Amino acid sequence: GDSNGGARTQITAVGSSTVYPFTTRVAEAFRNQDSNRDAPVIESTGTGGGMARFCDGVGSEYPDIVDASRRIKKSEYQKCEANGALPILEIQIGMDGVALAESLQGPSFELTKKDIYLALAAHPRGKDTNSAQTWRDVNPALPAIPIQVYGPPSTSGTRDAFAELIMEPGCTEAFPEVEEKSSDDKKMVCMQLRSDGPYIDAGENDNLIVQKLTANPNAVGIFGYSYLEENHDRLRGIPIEGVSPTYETIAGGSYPGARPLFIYVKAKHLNAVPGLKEFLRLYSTMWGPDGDLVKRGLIAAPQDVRDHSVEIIQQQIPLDPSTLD
Amino acid sequence: MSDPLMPELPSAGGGSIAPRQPTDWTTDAMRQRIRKRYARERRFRRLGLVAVVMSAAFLAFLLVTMASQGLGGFFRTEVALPIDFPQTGIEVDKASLDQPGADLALAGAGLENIVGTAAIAAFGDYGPNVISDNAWLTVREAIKHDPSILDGRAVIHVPASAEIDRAISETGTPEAEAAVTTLQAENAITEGFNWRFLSASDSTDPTQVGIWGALKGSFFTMLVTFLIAFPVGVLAAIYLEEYAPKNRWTDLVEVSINNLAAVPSIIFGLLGLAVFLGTWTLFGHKVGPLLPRSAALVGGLTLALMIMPVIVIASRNAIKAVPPSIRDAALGIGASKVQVVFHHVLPLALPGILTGTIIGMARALGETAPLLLVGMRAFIATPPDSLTDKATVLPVQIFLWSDEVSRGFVEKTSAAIIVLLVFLLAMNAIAIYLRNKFETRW
Amino acid sequence: MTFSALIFLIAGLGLISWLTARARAARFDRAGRRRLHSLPAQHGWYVALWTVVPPLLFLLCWSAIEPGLVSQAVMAHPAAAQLPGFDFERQAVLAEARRLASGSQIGAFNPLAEQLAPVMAEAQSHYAWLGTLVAMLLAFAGGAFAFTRIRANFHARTRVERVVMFVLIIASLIAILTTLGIFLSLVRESLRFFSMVPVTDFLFGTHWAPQVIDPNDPGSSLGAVPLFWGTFFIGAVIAMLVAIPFGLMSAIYLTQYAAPRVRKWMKPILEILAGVPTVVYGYFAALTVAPAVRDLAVMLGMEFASSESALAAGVVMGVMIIPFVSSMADDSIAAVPTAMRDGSLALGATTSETIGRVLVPAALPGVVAGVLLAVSRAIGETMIVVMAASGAANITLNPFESTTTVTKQIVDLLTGDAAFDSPKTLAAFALGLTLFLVTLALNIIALRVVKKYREAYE
Amino acid sequence: MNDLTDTTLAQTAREHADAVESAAPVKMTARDVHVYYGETHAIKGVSIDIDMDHVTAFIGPSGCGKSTFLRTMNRMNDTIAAARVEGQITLDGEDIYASGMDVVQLRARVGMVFQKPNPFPKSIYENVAYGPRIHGLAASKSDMDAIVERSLRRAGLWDEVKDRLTDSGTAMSGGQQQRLCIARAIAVDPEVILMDEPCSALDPIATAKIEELIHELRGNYAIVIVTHNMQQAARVSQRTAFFHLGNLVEYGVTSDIFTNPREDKTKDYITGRYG
Amino acid sequence: MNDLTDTTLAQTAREHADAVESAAPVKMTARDVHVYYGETHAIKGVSIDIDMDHVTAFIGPSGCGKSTFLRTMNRMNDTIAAARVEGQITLDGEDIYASGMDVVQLRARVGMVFQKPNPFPKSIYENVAYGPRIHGLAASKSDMDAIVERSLRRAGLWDEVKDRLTDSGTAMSGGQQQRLCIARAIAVDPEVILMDEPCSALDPIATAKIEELIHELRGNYAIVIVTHNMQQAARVSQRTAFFHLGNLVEYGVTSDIFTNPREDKTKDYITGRYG
Ligand SMILES: Nc1ncnc2c1ncn2[C@@H]1O[C@H](COP(=O)(O)OP(=O)(O)OP(=O)(O)O)[C@@H](O)[C@H]1O
Ligand SMILES: Nc1ncnc2c1ncn2[C@@H]1O[C@H](COP(=O)(O)OP(=O)(O)OP(=O)(O)O)[C@@H](O)[C@H]1O
Ligand SMILES: [Mg+2]
Ligand SMILES: [Mg+2]
Repeated sequence: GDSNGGARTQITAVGSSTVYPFTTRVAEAFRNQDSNRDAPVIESTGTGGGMARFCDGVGSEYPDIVDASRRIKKSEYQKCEANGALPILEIQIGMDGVALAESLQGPSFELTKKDIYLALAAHPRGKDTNSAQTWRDVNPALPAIPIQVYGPPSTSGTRDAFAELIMEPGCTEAFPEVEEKSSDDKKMVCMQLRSDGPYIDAGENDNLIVQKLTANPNAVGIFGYSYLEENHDRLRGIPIEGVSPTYETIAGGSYPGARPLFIYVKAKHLNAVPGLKEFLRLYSTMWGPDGDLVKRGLIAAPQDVRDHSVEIIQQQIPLDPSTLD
Repeated sequence: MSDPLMPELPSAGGGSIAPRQPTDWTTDAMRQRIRKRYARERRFRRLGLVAVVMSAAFLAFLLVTMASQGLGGFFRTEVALPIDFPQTGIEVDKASLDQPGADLALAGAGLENIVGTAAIAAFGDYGPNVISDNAWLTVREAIKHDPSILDGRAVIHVPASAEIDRAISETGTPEAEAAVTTLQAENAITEGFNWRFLSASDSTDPTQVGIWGALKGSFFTMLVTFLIAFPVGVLAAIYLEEYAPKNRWTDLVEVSINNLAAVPSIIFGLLGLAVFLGTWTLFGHKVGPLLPRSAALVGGLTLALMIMPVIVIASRNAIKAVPPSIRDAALGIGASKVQVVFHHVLPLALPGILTGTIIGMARALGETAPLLLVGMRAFIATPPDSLTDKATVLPVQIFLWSDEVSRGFVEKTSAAIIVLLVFLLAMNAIAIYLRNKFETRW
Repeated sequence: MTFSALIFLIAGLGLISWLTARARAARFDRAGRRRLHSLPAQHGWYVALWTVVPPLLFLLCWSAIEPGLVSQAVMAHPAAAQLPGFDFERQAVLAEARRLASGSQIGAFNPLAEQLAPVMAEAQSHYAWLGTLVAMLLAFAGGAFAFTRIRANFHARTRVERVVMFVLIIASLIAILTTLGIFLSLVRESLRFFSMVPVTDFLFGTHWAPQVIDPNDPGSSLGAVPLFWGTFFIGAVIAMLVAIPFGLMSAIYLTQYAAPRVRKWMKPILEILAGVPTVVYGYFAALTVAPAVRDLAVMLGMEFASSESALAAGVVMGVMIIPFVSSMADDSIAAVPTAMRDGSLALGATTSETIGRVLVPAALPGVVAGVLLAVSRAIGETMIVVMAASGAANITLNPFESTTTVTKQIVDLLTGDAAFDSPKTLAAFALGLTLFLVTLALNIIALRVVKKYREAYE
Repeated sequence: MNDLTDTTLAQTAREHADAVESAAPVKMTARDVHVYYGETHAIKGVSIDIDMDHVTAFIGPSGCGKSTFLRTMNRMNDTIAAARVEGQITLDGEDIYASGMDVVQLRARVGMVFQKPNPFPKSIYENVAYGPRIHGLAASKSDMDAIVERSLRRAGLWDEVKDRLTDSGTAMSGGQQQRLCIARAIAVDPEVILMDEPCSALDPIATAKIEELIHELRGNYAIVIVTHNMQQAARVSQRTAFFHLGNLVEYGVTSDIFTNPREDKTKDYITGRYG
Repeated sequence: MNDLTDTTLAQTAREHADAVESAAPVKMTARDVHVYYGETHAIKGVSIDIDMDHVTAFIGPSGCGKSTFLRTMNRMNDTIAAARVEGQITLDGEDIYASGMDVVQLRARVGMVFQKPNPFPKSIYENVAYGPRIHGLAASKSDMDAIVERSLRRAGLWDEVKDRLTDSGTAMSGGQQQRLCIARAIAVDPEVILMDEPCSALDPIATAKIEELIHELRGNYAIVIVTHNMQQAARVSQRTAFFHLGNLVEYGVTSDIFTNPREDKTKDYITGRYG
C-alpha cells in the first residue's frame, strides 16, 4: 500500500533530549536552505531508548542518526553489530555545561565540590545515612538554610555527568580513603545521591526546575547551562571553587561541569537517504563558537575536536570499538 | 341479587391485626426529627452545589490562567526593516527565482548575512537582536514573490525577535526595552494577529512556530482513534451485555477490560511499538513493521486501544440501564435480537455511550506518554497530509515547547493549550449535542 | 485504476446488488405467502455482503503482495543489474522510481531511478489491472451465487445477523487481544530483568534507588514496594478522596437538584476537566498547588517540608478525574426509572434520602464502574506525578511527604539516557508487569463485590 | 343487561350506604384546580372535598385525568417537569401548594399507591421497611419486623412471601408487586391514602383482601381510590367522583350517584352506554 | 349468595357458549411443561392444547404462574436469565424449543401483550408502526398510516390520540398505554395472541371495546387471555384454564368450567371461597 514501499525521503534522528534542540535547529536550517527538501524528523526519546532503536538494524524503518548525551556503550555497539548496523560514525558536536544555579533572590551560595558531595551523597564518607539537613551542617561557613537541590532524575545523563564531574572529585577530596575501595564500592559512596528529601528529583523538564527555583529562593538547581543563560534575569550561577558558570569558564574547562555531546550516524545510510550528507555538513558549519548552535546554548568543542569531527564526516571514518567501555 | 359479581367479603380474615393510629406528626420528637432531616437535606444539597461550583471554579481558574498567559501567543510584533539590495551586492539570477532551486540559490547568496547587516544598518549594533533569527526567510519569500525589489531599496516587515516580543508584552531586558522605545519612536514596529501561529508548524524559533502541523496531526490521530475505538468499543459492549452468556469467560473479558483502563498509558505505547512497529519472524520470513513510525495512523491506533476500555465500560453501563421491559416489548412483536439492539437499546443507551466516548476521546486528545514510544514526540516541521505522514500532536507539541530553552516559548505553550482546549470543545460539542438529543427519561 | 476508485466501484456494485436483491425479494413478497421469513432489505444485505466482502478480502491480500510482484518484474529488467547490492539503497532507488512512475516526484536524485521508472510504471499498471480483474470477478461471482439463493423462504436475516454476531465477537476479542499483547510485550523484558534481579528482592524490597546499582546485589536498590505504596497512596487514596465526593456530589446535584438547563451545560463543562492536557495539570500541580501545600505543612510545624508532596499531586489528579466519576454516575442515576424515584418521594422521603437509599443503590453498577475507571486512570496517570511528585521513594502515611509512583519511574526509566539492557531500564518492564497483575487482582475483587451488591430494577 | 347492571350497582351502593356518617369532617379540599402538561390541559377547574373517615372513589374513562388529579393531591406532580398546577388544594385547611409547605411531611401524611407497581430493587423486607425507617417509626429491629409483618398481612401478601423476605421485590408476579406497593404505603400510617387502581392486577381473593383493608382503614383515614370497576366503587366507597375529559362531572354520595345520577354523562358511563 | 354468583357466571358462560365450534384445530400444545426461576418451581408439569379460532382464558390466583406460562409460549422466558423451561411446546406441530426454531419468526407469529404496559419511548405512531416496519408489512407510507390507524381504532385509542400521534408513547395515562400496547401487538397480525391482563387498567367502555376486538379476532386467530375478572373470562372465552400454585388444575370448555367445575379448588376459586 505505502507508495514509498520500503524507502524514505526524510532524515530521521532519535535520542537524547539534551541534543534534541541542536539537531532540530540544524534540521530547520537544512530545510530553510531549500523548502523542497523533506523536513527531517527528530524524536526526543532519551539516549538509551534512542540507542536501542538506532541499533535495531539498517533500513528505512530505523533512524539514521542518534543523538547522545554520552558515548555509546559497548553493549549497545555490540547490538548494532549484531543487527548489521555497523559501521557507525561518532561525531562530537560540542559540549553541554552542567550548571548549579539559584534564584537571584537566593542567599548567594558559594560552594565547593566537597560541600556539594557532603550535602547530597547518600553515604557521605561511607556512612549509612546523610544527616545533614542545612548547608551549615555541611560547612559552618554556609548559611543555615535547609538543603534543597532540584536535579535531574536517576536515569538522566545530566545526572551521571553531575555525579562524575562534581560528586566524585568532591568525594575523593572529602574522603581520600575511598581510593582504596573497589570500584563498585567507590561508586556507591561517591555517586549515590540521597533520596530522603534534600535532593529532589525534578524530572526531565529543566524549565520546571527554573520555575521552582524562582518560587523557592533557598533552593539550588542542577541543569543544562543553556537554561541558565536564557534565564539570567532570574537566576544566578553558583560559583564552584570560586568559578562561576559562564560560557567561557565551561568551554575553557575551569568550571567543572561540562560533558561532550555526540551524534552517531549509520554509514550505510549516507548514500540511501537523500540529503543526509548535506545535513551532516550543515551541522559542522553550525557548531563553531560563532555558530548558530552556540546561540542556543551549546558549548563549542575545542578546535581540535571540531576538526576531528569534520574529518570523520568527510572521510566517513567509522567508530573504533576498542575505545569504548 | 345483592352482589352478583363479587363474593361477600370474608368476614374475619385479618381480624388479628391490631389497629394503629396514624402517626402523630406534631409531637416534639417528630418535629425535631423532621427539622433534622430537612437540615440534612439542605446540607446535602448545598454540598452538591459546592461540589459543582468548586469543580467549575477550578476549571475556570485553569482556563483564565491559560488565557491570560497564552493570548499574547496569538499576536506578533513585526519590524519594518529597510534593505538596500543593490548596495548589499547580492547576486542572483532573477529568472531562476520561480524555479525549484530558488530557495537554495537565495540561501547560497548569503541572504541571511545580508539581512543581518541590514538590521545593523537600520537599528545599530543591537539590530540583529531586534529581528527574529529567521527574519531572512520572510525576506526570501518577499523576493520570490516580487523579484523586482532586488533592484532597489525595500522596506520589508519581518518578525521581531522573541526578546522584543517580550519587552512589549511584559518586561524584557534593558537593551530590548530601549530598542522598543526607539523603534516605536520611528514607527517601525507593528503588532498584529499572528496568522503564522495558526498556519505554520514546529520550529526552533518561537517567532516562527505554528500550531497547524500539530493540530492537523491531532485531527488525524483523533480521527483514527475515534473510527477504531468507538465502533469496536460499542460493539464489544453490545456483545458482552446482550449476547455473551454470563459465565467465567465473560467475567474474564470484563475483568481484562476493566484492567486495561488501569494500565499506564506509556505501556500502551510499548504495545503499539511491538504490534504496529515491531518486526517479527513468521515461518522464516521477516514481517513488519506493519505501519510507518511517527504516523497519525499508529498513534491513533495506539490511543484507540488505550481508550477502548473507557468506551466499553461506559457503554456497558448505559446498555445495562435500559429497562428490560423495552427489550421485552420489541421481542414480543417479533423483532430479532439485532433489531432490538440497534432500534431500541442503542438509541436509549446512546447518551451514556457518548459520555464514555467524550471522556475517552478527551483523554486521548491530551495524552503524550504512549506517543513517545511510537515516534510522535518529535520535531516535525511540515504538517502531515495523510494518515501515514510523519506527524505530531498538540499535547506533544505543548510538552516539547514547555521544555524549550527559549523564553519566547512560554506564551506559545499557553497559546497552544488554548488551541487544544478549543479543539476539545469542538470535538465534544457534537457528542454533547447528540447526547442531549437522545436523553430520555422513563 | 487507483485503489480508491476500485473501492468505490466495489461499493457501487454492493449498492446495486443490494437494490436488485431487494427488488427481487419484494416480488416474492407480493406473489408469495403471507409473510417472508426475511425482509426484502435483509435479502439485499445478504447479497451485498457476498458482493463486497470477497473482493475486499482479496484486495487486502493483494495490496500486501503486489509491491513484491512489481519489484520482481522490475528486477527482471536488464537495467536492474546495476542496482546497488545493499538492500536499503536498492529500495531507495526503487522507491524513487516508483514515485517517478506515479508522477509524485519530478526530477530524479538517482539516474538509475529514471531509467527504471517506465519499467516500473508498466509493471504497476499490469498488476493493477490484474488485481482489478480478479476483484471484479470475485464480486460478480459472490453476488451471483448469493442472488441465486434468494427465495421466499430463504433465511437471509439469520445469515446477515450471524455476520453481525461475528463482528460483535471480533470486537470483544480485541480487548482480550490487547490484554494479551500487553502481557506479552512486558513479559519478555521482565523475564530478562528477573534473571538479573531476584523476584523476591523486587517485590518485597523496600528500598528503591536505581541510580547506582550494585552489580553484586542489584536487588538491594530495586525494591518496588515504595513505588506501589506511592501509587496507591496518591492514586487510590488522595485522588479518590477528592474525586469521589466531588464527582458523586456533582452528579447528584446535577441530576436531582439543578434545573435541566444547568445540567445540560454543567455536565460538558465538567467534562473539560478530563481533557485538559496532563502537562498543564503537571505545571499547575508543581507551581501552584505544591508550594501552597508546602506552606501549609510549614504552618503545621513541619520545618523541612518538601514542596513535592504526595498531597499536591494527588489533589490535582483527583480534580482531573472528577468527570470520570461525575459523568458516569450522572448517566446511571438519570437512567433509573422515574417510577423508583416517585415511589420513594411518595413515602415522604426527602430528595437526599431518595438519592442515598434508592437512586444511588439502583445506579450502583454505573457509579462503581465510574469510580473504578477513575481509580484506574489515577493509577495509570503519568505526567502529573512526573512533574509534581518527586522521585523520592518513601513509604509514608504523611501526605506532606514526597512519594513517587510506578508510572513516574517507568517514564523516567524508559526516556532516560541509561542503556536499554541494564537492570535499570528493564525494571520499567517489570514494574509495568507487576502493576498490570496487581490491578488485575484488584479488578477481580471489584467484580465480585459489585456482583454482590447489584440491584436490578424491573 | 344494562338495566340489570344499573339496578345491581345501585343496590350494592345502597347496601353499603348505611355506613356513611352524615357529617364527616373535611380532610382535603380542592378549589378550581387546573393541571397542564405543557400544552395539554389535563384537569380543568376541579373543586372537591375529601372527607375524613370515608372512602372516595374516582371513576371515569381512561385518560380523563384521574391519576393526574390524584398526583396533585400529594404534589407528586412536582416530579414531572412539564406539569403545572393552578388553583388551591388544602390538607386540614393548610394550602399544600403554599411556599412554606413541608412537602416531605405532606407526602408522609398523604400516602400513595401508583397505577404501575414500582417496587424498589431491594428485598421485600426493605421495600416495606423503607418508609418507617426514614420517618423513624420503629424504635427497634423487632418493632420494624412487626411493622413489616403487619403491613404485609394487611396487604394480603404475608403468606406468600414470609419465607422469602430477602428476595428482590422485583422478582415477583405483577399482582404480588402491586400488593407489595400497598404494603409499603400503609407501613408509614398516612392520614390520607391515595390508591390508583390498587386492584387492577389482582385476583378476586386478593381484591377482596384489599377491599377489606380499605374498609378497615376507613375508620381513621381518608381514602381516595381510583377504580374502573363500578362494582368495586359501589362496594367500597361512600363518595364517588366522576371525571370526564379533565372535568369533574359529578360528585356525591356513592349510593346517590349509582342510584340517581344527576348528569346524563354519569349515567351513561356507569351503565356502560357511554362511548 | 355464592350459588347465585355461580349461576350468574354459568349463565354468562352459557350465553356465550353457542359460539363454540365443536372440533377446532389445535394451534399450540404444551406437554408436561416445567418452568423454574432458579430454585423456584413456577410451573409444574402443565399440558394444554390451545385451539384455533378460540379464546382461551387463564385464570388463577396472583402468583400462580399464569404470566410465566404465557411467556413460555412465545419463548419470552429466554430473556430472563434465571428462567429454565422443561417439556415440550409446539406451534402447528413444530417444537418451539427445538434448536432449529427461529425465535424471531415464532414471536412474530405468537404476539404478546404484557401485564405492565411497556410502550417504547418513541412517538405513538412509531410505537404502532414498529412491528409492521420490521416485518415489511407496509409497502408504502400510506399503507403504514392505514395499518396504524386500523390498529389504534381496534384498540379503541384512535379518537383519543389521532391529533397527537407524534407525542411520546410514555406521556400517556395508564389505560392509554395499555391500549397502545394492544394496538402495537395486533399491528403485526400474529396468528396467536397472548394477552396478559389486557383490561386491567381499562374502564368498562374501553374494556368492552377490547372484548369486542377479541371477539372479532377470534375468527382467524388463537387467543389466550389472562384475566382476574371471572365475568370477563365467562364472557369472552370458549376455553378456560385454571392455574393454582404452578399446576394446571382444570382445563375445559368455559361453560362447563363455570357451570360444573370438576375440581373443588376451581369451584372454590370461581365462587370466591378460596384463600
Ligand atoms: N423474574 C422472576 N424471578 C423469580 N421469580 C419470579 C419471577 N417472576 C415471577 N416469579 C415468581 O414465579 C411465580 C409465578 O409468577 P407469575 O408472574 O407467573 O404469576 P402470575 O400468575 O402472573 O401472577 P399475577 O396474577 O400476580 O400476575 C411467583 O411466585 C413469582 O413470585
Ligand atoms: N407525563 C405526561 N405528559 C403529558 N401528558 C400526560 C402525561 N401523563 C398523562 N398525560 C395526559 O394527561 C391526560 C390525563 O392522564 P391521566 O394519567 O391522569 O389519566 P387517567 O384518568 O389516570 O387514565 P387511566 O385510567 O387510563 O389511567 C391524558 O390525556 C394523558 O394522555
Ligand atoms: Mg391513571
Ligand atoms: Mg402475571
